[in-house]
Amino acid sequence: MQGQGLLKGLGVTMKNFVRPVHTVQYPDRKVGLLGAAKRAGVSPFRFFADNPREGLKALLFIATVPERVQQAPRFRGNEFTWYEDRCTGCASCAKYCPLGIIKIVTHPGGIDVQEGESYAIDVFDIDIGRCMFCGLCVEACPYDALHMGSQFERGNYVRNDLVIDIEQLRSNLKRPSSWFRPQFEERKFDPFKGETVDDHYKAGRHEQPSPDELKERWVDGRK
Amino acid sequence: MNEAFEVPTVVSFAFWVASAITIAAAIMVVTVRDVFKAAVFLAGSFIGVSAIFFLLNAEFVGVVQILVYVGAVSILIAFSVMMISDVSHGSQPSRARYASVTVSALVLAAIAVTVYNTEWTLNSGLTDPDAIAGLSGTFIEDEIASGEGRVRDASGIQASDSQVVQTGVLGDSTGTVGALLVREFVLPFETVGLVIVAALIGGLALMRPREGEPDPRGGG
Amino acid sequence: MTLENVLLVSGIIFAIGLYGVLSRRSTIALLMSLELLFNAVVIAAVAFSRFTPSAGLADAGAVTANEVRAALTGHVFAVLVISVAAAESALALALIFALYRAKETVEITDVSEMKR
Amino acid sequence: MSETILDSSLFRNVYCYVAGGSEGCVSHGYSEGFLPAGYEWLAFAITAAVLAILFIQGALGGVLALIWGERRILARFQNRVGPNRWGPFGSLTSVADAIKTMFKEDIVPDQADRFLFNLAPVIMVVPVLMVFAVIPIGVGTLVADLNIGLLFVIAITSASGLAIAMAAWSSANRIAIFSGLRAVALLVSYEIPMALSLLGVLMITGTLSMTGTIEAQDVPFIIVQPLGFLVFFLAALAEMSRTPFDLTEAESELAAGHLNDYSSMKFGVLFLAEWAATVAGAMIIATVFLSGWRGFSPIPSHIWFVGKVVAVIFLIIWIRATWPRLRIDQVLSLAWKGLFELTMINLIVTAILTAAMADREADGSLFSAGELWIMAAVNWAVFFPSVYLIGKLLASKPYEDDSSEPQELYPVATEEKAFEGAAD
Repeated sequence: MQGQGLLKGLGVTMKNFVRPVHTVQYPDRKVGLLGAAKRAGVSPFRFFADNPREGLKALLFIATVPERVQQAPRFRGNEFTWYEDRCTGCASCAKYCPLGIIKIVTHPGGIDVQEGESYAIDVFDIDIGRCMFCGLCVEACPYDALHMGSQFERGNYVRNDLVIDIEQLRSNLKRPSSWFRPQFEERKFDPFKGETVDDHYKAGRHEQPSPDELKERWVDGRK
Repeated sequence: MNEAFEVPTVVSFAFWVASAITIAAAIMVVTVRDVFKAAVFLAGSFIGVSAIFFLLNAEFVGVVQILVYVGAVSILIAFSVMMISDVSHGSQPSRARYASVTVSALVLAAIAVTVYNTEWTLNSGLTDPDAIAGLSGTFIEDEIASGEGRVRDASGIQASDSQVVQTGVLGDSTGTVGALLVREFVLPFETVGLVIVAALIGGLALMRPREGEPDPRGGG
Repeated sequence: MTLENVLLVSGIIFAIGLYGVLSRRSTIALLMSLELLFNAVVIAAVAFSRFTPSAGLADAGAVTANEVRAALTGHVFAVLVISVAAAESALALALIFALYRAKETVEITDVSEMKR
Repeated sequence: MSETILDSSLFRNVYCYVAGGSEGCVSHGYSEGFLPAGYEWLAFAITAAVLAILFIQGALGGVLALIWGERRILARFQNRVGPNRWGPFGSLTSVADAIKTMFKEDIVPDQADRFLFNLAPVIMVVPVLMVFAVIPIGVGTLVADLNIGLLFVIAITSASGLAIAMAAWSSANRIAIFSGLRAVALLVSYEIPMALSLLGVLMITGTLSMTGTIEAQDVPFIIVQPLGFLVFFLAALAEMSRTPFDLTEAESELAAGHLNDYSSMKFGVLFLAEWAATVAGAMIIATVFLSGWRGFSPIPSHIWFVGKVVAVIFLIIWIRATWPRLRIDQVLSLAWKGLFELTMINLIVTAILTAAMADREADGSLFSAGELWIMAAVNWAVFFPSVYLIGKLLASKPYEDDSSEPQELYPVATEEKAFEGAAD
């Protein structure tokens, strides 16, 4: 019969109409009184009595409760986690960055200045505005000093604010993503539960060599 | 004078407004240079005319006027203006402009003289109460089926079960026009149908792609 | 609003349409003027229907239903004229299109083969 | 103050409340009003203004609700949530949009014909709002119970084609002109099946008045006139340029069609007219085919009417969520080769049935429910074979020439036959 396909199509859309929605309403969603009470863990009447203003808003379906999506631990967020104590300033990340958005300026520091085996870092800028989150910089880091972050809210009105400078890298919460970092996965580390890795010893597979080891490896060993 | 045929002041006022709009739009139709604009003014003029019909107790004709003229004819004209790009930059009046003004002014004068010098037999001169009721009141008809039944003023009569009190033909003209079209005027009605079919076929035949010409439906 | 006034309005529209028919060059504009002429006639027909009684009503004697209905003959004429005008305009537009396809013009002064 | 206009109860109530005393009001219990005798014309004007404002506001409210509802429902069809931030369930989103539209800059293109460009939105919106005047939204709740209501609706809505053509032409934009050409071809074509499909209903009811149409529906006409409903529904979809006939403003081809160069409130008015047309169309379908405000007694008639209108609108949105847009030649061939024939079949069958059963010549009475059920049975028996037949006819391609290759719209080079199409 002609037109069967049309009716079948209507059936398909109707099936989708009655299905629950997939949308998760970040950062918060509107709830009614029941939803708000359930969220607060009390009965609707108690909720209304305790907080009439919120209760009224909930009755009008304009009260909101925060809502987040559960993310994977390997999510590559856009604020990088950087352990200064592990970083030697080798600038491997800058070299490997396909877009060239990492800028590192160092001067020779530490011991044995003439040979330059260790550097003090002056500038470490990452231009997140152009970053494509490929993670090559993290893969390139020989000492596990740089990790992908886990946050994604960096909307702002000025493009220059998207450049992460060294101060921000130092002061950021240390919530590394476990992308390309098997040691975090083994530990079942999950940045979205609010855990942090503040201790740089726990962050890497390889330790930053001590100055003596460096000297042994790069200065004495080459003689 | 008969009260039943008196025109209320509101209706009279509305008539003058509608005629002013119609005439102004009609003047724009024949003078404006842009043909598309002329088509739009033509539609405005048609709407004014249909308002005049409504005021003349001819609702059916008024609605048919809107349906056919505004809904079809002026839209078709606008369509052809859009299709024929040539006319978009305007249509100049021909050289015979002054002669045309003279001729149409003479015709208008002749019409006006005739209209005001004729002794018209008017509805308001009617005296028969049954006739007045039949035109603009309520009436009862004896034998509805045949149309030959006697018409009587319904105001003083108690209608029996088989009789229906009808509105005068000027008050509710639609049904009566329909009855007239399929009874007395069935031959002209059918002829108009034939004319329309003939026009349709003629139009299609004119627009058919000729041999060797590309198909206007697209393709090669 | 009397019969004379309505007829005068109808006459004015007729005169305007006549001016358009005589003076316009574009065939489409010509067609529009023709429609104005039709409209003027239709107004007159409806006005007669509204203001003048049919012959059977004016004379003495019993009023029959057909005599009453005959008062609306003007309306019927109006409907018939409108229908014919619609058919006419459709055909005329087809002719204009054919003309445009053959001559690349719709100006009536450019199509004067008939003279020769 | 003709009797026809005074007949409608809403108008009469307001009019008599203001004027009182005059004939036609005393018999309805209004002995005196605000105004002294002799000021009937003022009362008339006041009544007209009050009702116009009321109904226009109602229509606008309905349109805003429809826009919000359509966005919500359409979102559900696509497993989304839809607008939900402003007000409860996002119900104030339309209001926010309207306010935003009002404060936009009003741009007129340089080459545009300013007169027509500014006039087009007005021409577009006025007929649609006039339609609301004749629709009974409850027992006795309508502005004017015209004795030619249905014909009035068909006639007055046909003006929208002119408005679209004006908007398209005056924009001096080729995309808009394409849209205008399509709109005119489409609207003129679909008016014919639309009017003819109502003819079957008219034969049964014997009246053009909306109230009379509702009173005749002891059985809803969607059951009695399935073919008429199908054709009218599709034609109405085309007339209000909804999916699948929305190629007037097919956004993937024509951007926004005739709306392209409009901005600010002119765009708002055009947009509003289109959506108001949807509301009006749904109301007419509910009135003519779903028996309008009729229903069971405990629920008031207005609720019944609104419920039916919402059902029709839901169906329209459902179709929008499902069916793809047709091409212009498919649309036109559907009108002329499909719907026209269907209405003819419907007309003939209904005429025969009406002639066979009619005994109302004498007293003008309506068909009883039993007679309507018989008609419904016959009509449904005709419905399936005729739809099947016409569908078969539409699907077949009698004009295709087997001897030659199928014509390609654009000669393009493919890997198999490089530039073959370009040669001929």
